[in-house]
Amino acid sequence: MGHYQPLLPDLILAMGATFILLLGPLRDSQNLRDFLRWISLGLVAATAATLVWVNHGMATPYPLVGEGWLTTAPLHTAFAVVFLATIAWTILASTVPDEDAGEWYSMLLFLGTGMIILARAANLAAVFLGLEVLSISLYILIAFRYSKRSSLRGGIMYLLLAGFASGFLLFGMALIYAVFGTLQIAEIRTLALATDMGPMAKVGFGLLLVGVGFKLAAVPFHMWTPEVYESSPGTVTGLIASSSKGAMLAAFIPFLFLLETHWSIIWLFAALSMVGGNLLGLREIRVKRILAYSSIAHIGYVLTGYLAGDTLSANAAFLPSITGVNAVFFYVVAYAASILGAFAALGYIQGERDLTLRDLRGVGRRNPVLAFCLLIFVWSLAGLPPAVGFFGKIYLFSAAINAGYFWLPLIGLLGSAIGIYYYLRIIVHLFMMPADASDPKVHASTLQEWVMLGSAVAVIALGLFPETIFSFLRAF
Amino acid sequence: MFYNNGLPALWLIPALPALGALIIFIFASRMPARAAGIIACSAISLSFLWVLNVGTTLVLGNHHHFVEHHWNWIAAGPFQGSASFYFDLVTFAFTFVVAGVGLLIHLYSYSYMKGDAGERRYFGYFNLFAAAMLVLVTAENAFFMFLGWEGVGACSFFLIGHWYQKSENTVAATKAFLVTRLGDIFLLIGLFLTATLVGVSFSQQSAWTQVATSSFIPGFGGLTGPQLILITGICFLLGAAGKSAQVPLQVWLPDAMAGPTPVSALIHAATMVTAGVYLIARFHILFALSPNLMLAVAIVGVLTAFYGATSAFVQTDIKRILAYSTISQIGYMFLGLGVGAWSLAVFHFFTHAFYKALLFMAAGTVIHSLHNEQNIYNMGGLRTKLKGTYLAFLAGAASLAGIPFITAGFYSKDAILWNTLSTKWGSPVIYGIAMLTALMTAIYSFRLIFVVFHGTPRKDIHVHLPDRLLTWPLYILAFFAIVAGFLNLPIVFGVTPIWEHSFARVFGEWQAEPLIHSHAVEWMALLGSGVLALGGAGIAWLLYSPAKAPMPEPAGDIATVENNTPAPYKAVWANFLFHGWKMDGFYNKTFVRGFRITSGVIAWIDRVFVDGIFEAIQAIVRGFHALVIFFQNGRVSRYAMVMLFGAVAIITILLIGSQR
Amino acid sequence: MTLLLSLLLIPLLGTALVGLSGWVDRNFARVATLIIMIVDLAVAIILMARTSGGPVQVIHPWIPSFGVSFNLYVDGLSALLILLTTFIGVIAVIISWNEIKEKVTSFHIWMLLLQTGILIVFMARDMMLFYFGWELMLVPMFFLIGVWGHEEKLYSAIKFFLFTFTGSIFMLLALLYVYFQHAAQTGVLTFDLTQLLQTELSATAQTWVFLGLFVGFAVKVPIFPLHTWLPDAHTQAPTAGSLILAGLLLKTGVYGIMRITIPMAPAAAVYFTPWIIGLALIGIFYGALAAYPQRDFKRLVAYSSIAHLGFVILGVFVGNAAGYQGAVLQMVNHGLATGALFLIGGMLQQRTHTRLFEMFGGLWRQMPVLGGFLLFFCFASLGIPGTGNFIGELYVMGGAFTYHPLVGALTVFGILFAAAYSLRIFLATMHGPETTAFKNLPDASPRETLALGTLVAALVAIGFFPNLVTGPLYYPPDLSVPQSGRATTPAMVMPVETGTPSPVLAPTSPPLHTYLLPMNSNQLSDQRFDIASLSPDQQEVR
Amino acid sequence: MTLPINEALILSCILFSIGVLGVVVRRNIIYVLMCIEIMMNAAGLAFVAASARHGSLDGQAFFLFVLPVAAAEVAIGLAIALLIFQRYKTLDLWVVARTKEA
Repeated sequence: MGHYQPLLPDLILAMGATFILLLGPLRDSQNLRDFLRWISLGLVAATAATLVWVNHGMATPYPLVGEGWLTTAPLHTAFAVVFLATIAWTILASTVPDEDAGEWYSMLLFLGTGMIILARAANLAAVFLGLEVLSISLYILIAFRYSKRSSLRGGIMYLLLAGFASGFLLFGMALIYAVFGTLQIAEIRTLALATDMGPMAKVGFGLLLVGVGFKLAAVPFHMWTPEVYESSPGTVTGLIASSSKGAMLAAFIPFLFLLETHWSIIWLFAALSMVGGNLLGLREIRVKRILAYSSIAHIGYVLTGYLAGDTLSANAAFLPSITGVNAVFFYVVAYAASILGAFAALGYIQGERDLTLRDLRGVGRRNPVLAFCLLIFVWSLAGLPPAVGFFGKIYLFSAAINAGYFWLPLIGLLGSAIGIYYYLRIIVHLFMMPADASDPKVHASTLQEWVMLGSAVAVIALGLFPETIFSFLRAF
Repeated sequence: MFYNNGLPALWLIPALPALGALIIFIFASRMPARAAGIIACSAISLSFLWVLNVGTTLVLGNHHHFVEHHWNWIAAGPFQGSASFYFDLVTFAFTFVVAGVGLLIHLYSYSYMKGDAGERRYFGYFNLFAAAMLVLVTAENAFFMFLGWEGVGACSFFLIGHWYQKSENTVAATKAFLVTRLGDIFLLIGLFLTATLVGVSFSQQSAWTQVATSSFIPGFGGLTGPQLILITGICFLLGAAGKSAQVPLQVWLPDAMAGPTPVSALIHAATMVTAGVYLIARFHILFALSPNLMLAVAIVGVLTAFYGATSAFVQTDIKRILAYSTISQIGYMFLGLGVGAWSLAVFHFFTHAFYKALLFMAAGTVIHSLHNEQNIYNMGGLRTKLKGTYLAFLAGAASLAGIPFITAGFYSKDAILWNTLSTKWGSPVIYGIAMLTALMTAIYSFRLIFVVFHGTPRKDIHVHLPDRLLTWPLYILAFFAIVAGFLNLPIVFGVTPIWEHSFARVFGEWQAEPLIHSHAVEWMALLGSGVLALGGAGIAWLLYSPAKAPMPEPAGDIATVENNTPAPYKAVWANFLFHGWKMDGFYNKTFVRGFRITSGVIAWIDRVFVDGIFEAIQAIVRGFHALVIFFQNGRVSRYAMVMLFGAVAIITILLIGSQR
Repeated sequence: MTLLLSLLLIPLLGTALVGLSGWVDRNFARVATLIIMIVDLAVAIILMARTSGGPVQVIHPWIPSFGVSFNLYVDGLSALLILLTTFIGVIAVIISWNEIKEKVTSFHIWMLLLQTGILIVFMARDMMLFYFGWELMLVPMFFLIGVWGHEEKLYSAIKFFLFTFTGSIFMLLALLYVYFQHAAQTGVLTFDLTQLLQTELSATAQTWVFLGLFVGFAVKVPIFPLHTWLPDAHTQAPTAGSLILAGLLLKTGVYGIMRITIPMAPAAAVYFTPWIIGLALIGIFYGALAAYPQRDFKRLVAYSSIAHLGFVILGVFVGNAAGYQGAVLQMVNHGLATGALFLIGGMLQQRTHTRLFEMFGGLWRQMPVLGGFLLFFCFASLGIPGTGNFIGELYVMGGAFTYHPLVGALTVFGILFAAAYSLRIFLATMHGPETTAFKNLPDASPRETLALGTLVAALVAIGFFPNLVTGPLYYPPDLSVPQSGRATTPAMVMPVETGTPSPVLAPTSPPLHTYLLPMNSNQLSDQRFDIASLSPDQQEVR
Repeated sequence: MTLPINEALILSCILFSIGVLGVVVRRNIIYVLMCIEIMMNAAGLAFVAASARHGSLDGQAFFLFVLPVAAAEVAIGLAIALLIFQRYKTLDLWVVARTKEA
């Protein structure tokens, strides 16, 4: 058993999820729902605690545990904790009908399981497994409100395209395996750096990148985002945008040796995403799609940071704090804090139809707390001080400049200047346009409002004291 | 505070009227309208008393000048101008006129402006003007002088536009301000040159002599000292021309008559317009160092004198006649400056201030009595109805015409004429033109007398008699217009010219000395100009005596002729003169219209092109947006196809791309 | 030093107070904001006095891993601009009293946040903090224009935001580049400007760094041709917004150029000087010419800002003491005079609901006091002596003249055009036949009179005692003013010896970088108030 | 008998390409799901072949993961497809994309 101790968190979460799934059909009552909610929260907390406990003091680089499945590297653990936090936040902030509570919370927990596996994967198979657990939970969550057509449409689109991308990923893995004969990423890394890569390996990694690019929604694999984001429940959209991508980003860290050979692909991903995402969002009027496009751009910023890499950057020696991955970690936290809140807030506003900018009018008047929170989140997404997104962007671009990339930050910043436009439009509609005759329908419980307010405050607080996030990282 | 080392403080001179203005402005809405006039008059009279105090101390103490330093006002690199005052004889002459004549006009205004809606405003600005003018003439350096220089310009603007609801007044005020400001620009350039070359303090000006001998001065692109002196002088000349309404910047003064008549008397006749004379007199060393410069000043002077006289000849508006005559008389002063007769130019300013202020105020009384009638052809026969005014006006006109031996104008003008003939900078040609102008001056002066005061009334209007405040200042000025000349009797009379003698202290060796020492020639010149003046009066009698028809014949009903009437006369030359040699129209067509068109074009460019650049960028970005959004059509297989292309592109790049 | 912190924290924490009081009663929000602003002004005055003994600095670690510290540094120049900021803050609150009728509380909260951002910009010595404040200014201003603005408010607000933000991108990149260069050279991670200035940059690097920083600041100034956001933003903003835009936000750009751009890349600054002087001259004439035919009161004033800021930039770049002092003077004066014109424009709009000149005319009869103020500020705007604007323009023109006589001469012509548009403002509203459209317009209220009267007093005070403004520039350690800027004896003419060039005048200025770099020595401060009297005695009798 | 590894890889490539092209050209949900299955199984084949080449069991073990995952995916896919058919009365993805909200 001791040998499998590091797998404990994953086991707790998966088994808890199954347990809740079984509890679900017991009774349709609010009490049960609340009970499940707190149970789930407890499970997430327990998982996080276990995670920290089992990894404590095992901070050697990429130690392989559980037959070389997972890594206990602090950065990855920290990522996993962050993702668990997003799950917990979603559990708190989400609205679900009483009768579906069991499925909902259990799927969220499965999602969390997939994330923490993916985030800590040290093995191609673990990457695949984590990714699929994550994806399959997401299919269900996206199509959760299956009485709505659009929900189904989004679910099937995500399912088909994700399956398509998984196919690429899987085939790429197969090719990599065929070349190197191992599934351990660390071994692959050693082998790949030792010799010149043949075309097959290159193609294999290329196909792997297709799968990664899809999950991250980097241009040109971004096409699914608007529809899927639009049709998912608000909180799920937040998770897709934040921690589902974040898990893939974390999983990609061991692959950063690819920068040697594949940097141009990542460069292109980054540049195209930053430009494309911001361009796409320019004249969109459906709010969730605006944020969907913006998330494409944000992945571009993150990839800019990734280009700086971990140890490969020229000046990294004197700048240990802002290696690319640290900046990425910061950004994932910052972005998650902002986008979760933003999508959740939009979820509360959403009526029957697609939520357009017009629907936002008057919200600032009727529900100032929610509008204020949304303002803060959008502010942060736009990368303006004092919200945390400001330093997130600064760190990423600093890392890139530090690594010798100049054009990419310039492109990114120019792109963000375009992007400012649609963020401003959201703010304009929230606060500066006269309300339509019909009242905007905002349904948020008191708990949810407090959760929102709390995250808004957190976004500002982190923006004022960005060092906190690094301190958190150092704590692992 | 009021006395330093037993000498009277200079700062009080401008400070008193400034204080008056301040009080009036701050409490304007809370004081009765009449109180403003009382405050203003008290302030200026105190100032005048103080000028007398300082002046007598200066003269009796036989001082060259007083300097009073207060604080460093402008201090930037080579540009140093302290808030300091300077008082010498020239200052005394000017302050005496500004405060003294100013006081009389203030008193006159007290009655003249009674019941005007803007009475408080009027007196506030009037006092402010006096303060600014006193700063101008008491400043120790050119930068501080510039404070007053611009201040009087601003006040002139305010007061010309006093009746602001009439658009013409507004236009006239703007014109006056902008044209003088054009001159001021050159003045500023001159000041910068002065500041960098020798420093702006008046006591430093003798350093120009060293500039004149330098062949190389760093920082000016190889210009030599004499060239720089010429440039500086031209700049000053243009600045002076703007302020003093000299050719080619004279066009604003006739229109400036739109203001209330006391304003015309004080600002546009006696004081502000002579600031140019003061400027050049102050910088006389600079000018004297360059013969070309002197010639330029003299030519500007004589041309303007001639211009003013010819234009005054055909005007129908009493104030415009006087305005052109002012232009002409200041031309004489410039002529005096141009021939090196600095003290005589100042002397002519001195006498001119009295008789021209007198003429304006008398004209004002006439206008006032006739209910704002300004067309001389609607007057006539006022000799009996306004007897006192007539006598005063007669004294002023005689002085303006230079009626020999008894008028101040004769002595001051003749001295300039004599210097034009006799000094090293003079020339017979200029002398000839100046003499011709003197003849015309006499003609138009007496034309006024005959048309306005003699004959029978042309229009039957009720004359309401002026009160004492409107007449007594006239008598005082009339007295000075006659006797002020005795301050400088010609040397051929066998007496010492007191004025010239005293001012020699200021102008020293730079004062031009007559090269002709023959008393006979001087007597001839003296008598000649006297004869011209009397002859002019005679000609005027021939042409304009009540028995004769007005000449030249006006085109239509002369009563309707106004300033902007295109062609009141049948004769082309008369119209040409009537419109001030059509220079107004020329400037309007070129500069004013040019400015309007340019600014319109720039605003258009800004709206269309400069903004357009950014609109275009926006359009391009939107175009790209349209391009990429085109693919977002929700069709899964299309999305998959894009992904496939992406995958193919990645593999292609990897297989053929170069490594880092 | 608590002084600096309290200066920042008073408006920042004041937002909470205002929020609370606004919740009770909207008028309380006004009163609370006014009190906060006045207290801040008082702190700024104390700070000003404290600065005369030397710069005041406070450093707290903020983000040590990134080399960012909470580094506030106030010397004479900063203190001056801080004083201007707090002063204009008070005026802005007073003037919004009647104008802002809805969302009163949030309006004042934004005002306080804006003030905080501006103060950070003027105080920050740490470049990341500076950038933080720089971006922080944007959002409140965006809200002020967007919520409380006039008919085209959204377009203008977004345009303002996009322009400034885009400009700041280049600034950020340049700053980061210098930061990493510095780190690479010294191994020290810091955003402290003092240390960053020690970075050795190659000529090429300097060029790019200069351009990046310059573009960032030039948008804000604004320098032709990056000015197109300005007329829209100024025109559409509420009165207080216009006042702060003109009075303060534009100044942050100039401040950045003075404080960061030129010292960071001195060689490049020298290289680009002729071009920038050209742009400044274009700005002067272009702004003035474009202003003249405008039909909209505030739009005209907005264009005039371009011209005035052209003077400022010219003064900064001519590279001598006169120009530098003139630039600072002009910054302050423009803030006061143009701000006041915007105030009056706003008051007219509040009374008549229009800003178009053709709707006005002859209003002086109905509002003599307001008309009198307008007259004063128009004349201040055209640079009449006796107001601070004259001194500023004179210094700048003198500086330009020293730089090159022809440039100086050309600059002088700018004031002619200034006269044209300034007079138009006054004449078109107050003069001429009285319009029948408006009856019984109220004259300036006591509150308005107080606000405008204060501005008049300030302008006149500067007009006669420019030392009030230029004096702080000489405070030790005299970071900013070139040596030739001290009050030295006026140009003297030496005896001429044959064969040698005349020593007459020689208006030489040191190369730009020698004096714009911070100097640590106090060697210059002894002769600070050495009075250039022309004679040793107060009165000289000969 | 030895497995001809290169040929097996080539075969898997061909299978993969068929799957990819199928996803790109088909509009019916069921067919698309099938094509995705083909892609995954092509990868599985490649894993098995590579496993044989390297003589390690990793690849084959991996394939054991792929199978249930693919099955789960298809299961959910079919469930959603069923619902879609209920609601849209079609399985044509383009029609689904075109249909307006309800």
